[in-house]
Amino acid sequence: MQLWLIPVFPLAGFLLNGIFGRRLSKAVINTIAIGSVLLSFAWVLKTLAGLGDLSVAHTEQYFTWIQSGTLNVGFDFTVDRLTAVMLLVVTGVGSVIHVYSIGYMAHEGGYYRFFSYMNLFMFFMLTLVLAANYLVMFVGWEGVGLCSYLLISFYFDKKFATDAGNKAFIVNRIGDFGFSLAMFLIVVNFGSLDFGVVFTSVAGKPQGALEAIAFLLLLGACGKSAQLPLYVWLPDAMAGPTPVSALIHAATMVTAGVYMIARSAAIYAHAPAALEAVAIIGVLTAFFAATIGLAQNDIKKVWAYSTISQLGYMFLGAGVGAFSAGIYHLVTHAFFKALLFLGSGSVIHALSGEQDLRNMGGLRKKIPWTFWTMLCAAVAISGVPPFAGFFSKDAILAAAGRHAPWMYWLGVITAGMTAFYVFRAIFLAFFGNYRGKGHPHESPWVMLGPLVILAALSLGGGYFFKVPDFLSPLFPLAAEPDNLAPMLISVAFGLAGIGLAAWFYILQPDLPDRIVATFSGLYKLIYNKYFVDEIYGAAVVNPVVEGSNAVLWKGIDVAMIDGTVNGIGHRAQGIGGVLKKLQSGNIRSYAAWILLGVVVLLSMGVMGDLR
Amino acid sequence: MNVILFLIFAAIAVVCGVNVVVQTHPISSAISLIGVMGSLAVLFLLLGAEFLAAVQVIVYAGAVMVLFVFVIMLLNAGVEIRQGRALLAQVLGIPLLFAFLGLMAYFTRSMFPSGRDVRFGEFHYGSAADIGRALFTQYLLPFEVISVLILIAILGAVVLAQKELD
Amino acid sequence: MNFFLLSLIKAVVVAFVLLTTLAYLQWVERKVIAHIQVRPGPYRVGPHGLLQPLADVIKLITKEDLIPPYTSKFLYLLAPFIAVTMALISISVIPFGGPIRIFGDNTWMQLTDLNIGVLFVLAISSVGVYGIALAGWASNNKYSLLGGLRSSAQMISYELPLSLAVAAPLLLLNTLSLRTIVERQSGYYLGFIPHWSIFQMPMPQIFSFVIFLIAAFAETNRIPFDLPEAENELVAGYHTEYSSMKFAAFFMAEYSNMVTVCAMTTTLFLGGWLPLWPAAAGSEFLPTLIFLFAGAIALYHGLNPVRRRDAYTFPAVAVVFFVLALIFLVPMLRGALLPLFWFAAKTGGLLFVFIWIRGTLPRFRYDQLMAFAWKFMFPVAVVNLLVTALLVALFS
Amino acid sequence: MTGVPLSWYLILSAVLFTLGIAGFLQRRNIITVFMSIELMLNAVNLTFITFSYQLKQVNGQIFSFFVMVVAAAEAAVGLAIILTVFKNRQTLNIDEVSSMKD
Repeated sequence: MQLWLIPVFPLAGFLLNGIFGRRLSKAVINTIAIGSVLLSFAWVLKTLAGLGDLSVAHTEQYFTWIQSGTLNVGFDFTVDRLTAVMLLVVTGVGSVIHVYSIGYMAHEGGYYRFFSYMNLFMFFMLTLVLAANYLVMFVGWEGVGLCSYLLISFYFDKKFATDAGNKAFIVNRIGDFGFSLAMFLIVVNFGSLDFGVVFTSVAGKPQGALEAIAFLLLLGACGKSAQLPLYVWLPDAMAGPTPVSALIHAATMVTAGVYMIARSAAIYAHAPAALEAVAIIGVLTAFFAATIGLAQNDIKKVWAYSTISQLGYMFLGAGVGAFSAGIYHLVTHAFFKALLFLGSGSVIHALSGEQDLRNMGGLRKKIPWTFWTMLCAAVAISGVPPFAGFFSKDAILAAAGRHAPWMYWLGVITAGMTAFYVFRAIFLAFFGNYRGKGHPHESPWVMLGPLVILAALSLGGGYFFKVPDFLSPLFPLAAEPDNLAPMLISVAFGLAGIGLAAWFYILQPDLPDRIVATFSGLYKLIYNKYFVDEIYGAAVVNPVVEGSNAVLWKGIDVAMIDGTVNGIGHRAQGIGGVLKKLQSGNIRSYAAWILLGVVVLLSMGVMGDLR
Repeated sequence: MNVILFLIFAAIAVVCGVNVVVQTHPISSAISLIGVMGSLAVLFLLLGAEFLAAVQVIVYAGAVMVLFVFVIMLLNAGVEIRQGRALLAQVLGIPLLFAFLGLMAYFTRSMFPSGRDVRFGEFHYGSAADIGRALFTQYLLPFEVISVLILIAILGAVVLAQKELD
Repeated sequence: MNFFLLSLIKAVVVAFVLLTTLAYLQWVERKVIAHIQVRPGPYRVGPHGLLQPLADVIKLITKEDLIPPYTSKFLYLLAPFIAVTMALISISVIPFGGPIRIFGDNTWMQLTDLNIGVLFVLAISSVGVYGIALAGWASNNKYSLLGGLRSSAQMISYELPLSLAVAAPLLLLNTLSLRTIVERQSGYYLGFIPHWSIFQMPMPQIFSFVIFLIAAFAETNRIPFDLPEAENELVAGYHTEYSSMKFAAFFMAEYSNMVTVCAMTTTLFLGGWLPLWPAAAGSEFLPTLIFLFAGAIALYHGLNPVRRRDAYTFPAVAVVFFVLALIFLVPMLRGALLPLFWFAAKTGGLLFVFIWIRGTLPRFRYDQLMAFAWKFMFPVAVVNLLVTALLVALFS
Repeated sequence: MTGVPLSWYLILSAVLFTLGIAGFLQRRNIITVFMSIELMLNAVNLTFITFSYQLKQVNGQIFSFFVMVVAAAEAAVGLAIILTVFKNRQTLNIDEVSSMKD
């Protein structure tokens, strides 16, 4: 079915725009960039239509990549139902965001660069999703990391942007380190990296090895999907352009960790401790990030922490064994979080770059399309039935409730906080009086169109796309007890959060300040994100830097290695200083020396009877 | 006849060779060197290497030395200035040279005391056909290698000359 | 001692004929160019200026012999010597005709035949560069130096296509001896197309012929490649500072080179002394016919004189032609003279082409000249050689 | 006809070679030095051809042929180098071209 065409279209777009983009007009760049992604999307649809119900994975082998001993790694692509869901999300949401970018990036420099990076990202993301073995997946994994770095640092003339890019890259390295170690262990234990081989032979392998593999994969997933303790890069990644945040840091790349854990479900099924860890990390991250989100004033930072929190939900879903619920939330989250980002991008665009919530307000009338679409996303994420977030979140919480009550309750509280901070942001931005200086203007239709599409998906996506049912061949559905209480509780919490937000920010606008004044210590703690960055700086970064300085550099490098090398050099210099008298630089004296040597040799021949 | 011809052309060769060394103007040295090459070509003929004699004149006298003369003209090289610091070459040079010559002569005399006498016409394996046959059968690989060498030399000369033009 | 005596006789005859030819070649050139330019040319000294060469020689001998100061005298004198010697020497291996009998000895109409005759000619011509180069250097004159530099670069460059063009017919003929080269071109295809190199199967050497001829123009410093002596740029080029007989030596060298090159072309490509069509088809009567025709024309002009003295001179010329025609009818002499006639006819025709082109074409610019040699002639010659080699390997 | 002893050729070759060395040692002009090298190569060629005669084999002539080819290549490159040296330093004196010593 020519699966390879799916990622190759964006790759071609990347090459064309990357090589010739400087000389092309914007219209041509748009055509190439969006055209390639749309072609890819169309090809995904055609492929999926042609593959039937996909109850059996469809694999295509292109060439042998690595042949070493018994290890044989091919460049293979595979499609099953999980892949199909991811392909649709990536290319579908990706197409919409690409279209949106035309409007958003219209006045930015490096236009062709942006679109070529975006296309490159699409290529790697699709490679990641389509991979039929861990190594090809790793290619995509690293590739999306690279593109993430490139796009976070897109405004490379600003130091905070390049710093954020570096931070994302370095933190991701820790996760990738886990992933590569996991791959090594898989090779050692299974003798293959192919998903098919690994997942069918997982039973009967030593428990310890499987746990180790699962934990290392979890480390990789934590890095990519910004979970505790490796979440710190994602808030900073908002330094990139907003469409990047929407596409990479909300909808697709950060969910790669969830996808990978779901893909490796067979391993996790035999590694209960690691699976438990996934659930714990997920729920703690969800709660933790939500608390930080309560106090952020930068609109994109709010969504960033929200993303981390929602990713925590997905991990929770996967960790309690409801992989399909996690993927379900992944899909709906892609819709409404992309919409929130794009909407806030539209707001930022309207305010000519203003991102601080405190300088917004009353925008409801001025940019109505943006407001209404973002409101759709807000109700979706808050879990208000019957919108998208409700279904997926409810599925996760239900599974969590069956697994461990404390996780359920923490999840429910988080849901309440989610609703609160989302609506806090909405109310701050769109209600009350305008507190800014500029003159807001509605965004062009090329930006609003995607918002409308995503709004529709946020509202109806959960109802119409029953992902768990679709994935049931892969991840069997748990028998659901007929119990409405958990669902009602979580909805109630969500509505309570909305109500609280309305009370705080519409009815009693001075109330928040008084609360802050009362709990100033707690507020400062949350406002400063629990000082995690500072703790990391003091506990990890500084010791490494200092240690490298003191021991590795001054001790080993300078004293030992340089000392040895320079010592030899000095000796040689001393000897050479004597010998260089021979090297007069005068070629005729060299010739005389040679002649002398010849004569000596000949005389030796005469004496030694050369004949 | 053989002896006379040999002596004449050997004398020309040696005289011209000495001239190469003692003349101070490079162009006189070059002309003398052409003389050496010409007389060596005749000696080659006497030794039966008729093809090489022709090649000697065509390649050496006709091409290589023309290049030399050309460069001398181009650079307008004048009489050389006798100033240098190669003390070793000045002091050691002459005695070493005589020692070298003496040793070589000694070797030749002692190693070939009864070498065959050279008579013109006795050896006739030096025709173009013989050389060609040897070159394209037994020495095919060296021949190809040396053609690559020539190609490299052409490229090198072009590159160097090009740099000079810029 | 017959060998030495014979060689001496042949050498004297060849030298005499060659020198006379050189002298009259100049007259012919002046006449031809004059007629191309629609003017009479030399006319005063002797009938139609026939004695002009003699007058020129006397003038050159009696002129003051200048040696410019601040020059290297040895090299200054050596240069014309080299030029003229090297130019004259190569004629010694050119075969003018087939075997003849003189005084009871069988010999060839050729001074000497070398196994490596072709290489010999190439070698000698390559040494000939020194004459011009040294003349340019030793004159201590910037125009001369430029001329010398130009000529050495030009001659080295054009020697390559020249040699490659020579190599191609050698592949067909399979020998380096000039006499054998001519012999292997005897015979006819279909009874009338001669086996000359330019027609010979499997690869007619027409391209080689053209390349050789063009390169020969450059090697002899003739228009359109006479950059070394371009008057309007370099006064007279390398021989600006030469006068009297030394100047004449350069002149002789140039014309002698022309003759040599034309003789070589004839030998290599046009079948040397071999007739254009078989003797059976009457080629042996061609000279007689030509001389009769020429005599008839001369007689006609003598009977209808334009000027008074034409009434005496033209009939006299006509008589000479008639005698020549009769000589070619004597069977004993005809065997020796026919090859000479054909050789002279072909060489003379080529010489006429040289003169004709001088009268017609302008001069190249120097960079064009070099680019032409390296970017056009050389590749074409290589391709021609390769194709010839391939065809020879396939078909013989 | 009496022949020439083979050793005469060899000694002539040795003499020419020695003259080449002498030129190399005594002369300062790069071009002359280069010509001295050519002289040495010629002397070696003579030796090769003499041995070719002695051994009744064509091999020596082949070697000599290769030497000539190499000499031609060497002359082309060497003279190009000399041109460049002159261009950069305005001197042909070999003693002044000694910046490699430091």
